Amino acid sequence: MTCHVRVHEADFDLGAEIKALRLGNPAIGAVASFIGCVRDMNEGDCVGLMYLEHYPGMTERELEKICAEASDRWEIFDTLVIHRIGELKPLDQIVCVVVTSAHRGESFSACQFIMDYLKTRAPFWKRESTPHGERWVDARTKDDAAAERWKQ
Amino acid sequence: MTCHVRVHEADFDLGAEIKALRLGNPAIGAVASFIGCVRDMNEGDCVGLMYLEHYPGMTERELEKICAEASDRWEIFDTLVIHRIGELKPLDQIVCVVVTSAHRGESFSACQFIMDYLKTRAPFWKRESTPHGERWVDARTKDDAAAERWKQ
Amino acid sequence: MTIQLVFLARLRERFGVSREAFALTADIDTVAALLAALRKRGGAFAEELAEGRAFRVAVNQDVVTFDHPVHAGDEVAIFPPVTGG
Amino acid sequence: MTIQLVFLARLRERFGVSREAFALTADIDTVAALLAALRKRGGAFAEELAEGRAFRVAVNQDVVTFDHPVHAGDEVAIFPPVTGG
Repeated sequence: MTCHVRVHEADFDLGAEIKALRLGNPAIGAVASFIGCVRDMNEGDCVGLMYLEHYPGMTERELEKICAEASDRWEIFDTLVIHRIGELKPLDQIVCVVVTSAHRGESFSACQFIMDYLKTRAPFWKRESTPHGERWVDARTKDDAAAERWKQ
Repeated sequence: MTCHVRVHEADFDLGAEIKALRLGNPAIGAVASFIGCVRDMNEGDCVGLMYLEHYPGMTERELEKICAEASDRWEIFDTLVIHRIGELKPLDQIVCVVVTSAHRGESFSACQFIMDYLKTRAPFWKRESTPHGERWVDARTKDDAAAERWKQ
Repeated sequence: MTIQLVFLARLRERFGVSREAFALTADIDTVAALLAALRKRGGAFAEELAEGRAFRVAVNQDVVTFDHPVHAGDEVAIFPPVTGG
Repeated sequence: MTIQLVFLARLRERFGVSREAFALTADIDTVAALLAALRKRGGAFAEELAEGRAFRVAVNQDVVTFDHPVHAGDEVAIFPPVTGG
């Protein structure tokens, strides 16, 4: 099991990333993936620009811990997390998570687990520009609930 | 909500498909996707080649019904299912499912639902070549159980 | 008064036919009655379509239970449990 | 006998500083004691770090509870609940 974590400004190409992960591993039968994108509306306001701040060092550490927890819980091969930082605009990709496994149940669960934990534990913060000015996005209690259910 | 279903021999490019689905819809915040691939081992035997047969007409109908059910159950935008037929070999892609939505929970659930129902309802059959000869793959009770849980 | 029979995958191979026109008689008005008529052919038909064997029947491309009616012009497909994806 | 304080996102903006060296005194041996000392600065510090406000503390890049010890050389980060992904 290999865990790949990357945090950078540059965009990513999910198709190419999946190809690279699968390369030469014919035991992989399932690839679950997720992309999060910037929406043009949030909390009822238009979003023009978004700025993503993070805590360098801790971010990578935390994402690696989350991936390691996923591979302790499920029989999976590889995990990949890419999270962008800096200035983003609507339609831009923010984050992707990819998990490979032999059968689909494991990669689906692990992919969703990693996203739920990333949302509540990885030190990223969003600031949006709206017609009313700039604002830091508030944490959603729905995200806490999503992460909480994996503890059962 | 738009449902795209394609059944053909040609390979597909998940990255390009996702780009096309997202094109010009800045309300999409989440893209969940899945790829199923041919493994080189099944039931303890090496698999050299795989042949995928289907029931033309009914296949497309059934996949469209499954996607429509998913969009009745969850608030999602688009669904895409591509399933290959004909001769495939280990490492080849077999199927992909993509679902877009505003928030991640809906696309994750709908994507997994579509795969679980596809596995038990879409008229595809796999024949494998192994060192012991050719054999039709048996349906897995695990797949029935996976589909069954959505009825609760 | 005929229907189109369609056999798929392993059943197509076992029966040695993928598609055939089948003449309905007055007593064949349900899937169950059709299956009984096919079993009377003996051989692979009797064996594969025996009660308790795992196969599915679709009438006009919808999977149905065996009490479903069969009418002239229907397409009736018989196939093993599906294994795609 | 100093630690590195790190403030992030909204707290960095409110405090007007992203990183500072902070001199430990003998009574500041836990996160709770450190927070009490910072609150005494008044202004945004008193307001944002008041009890009941939602913020997190990481010591050497691990999120900790407020009874966690603080030692010379530690990096102590204070930040709002995370909102990435």
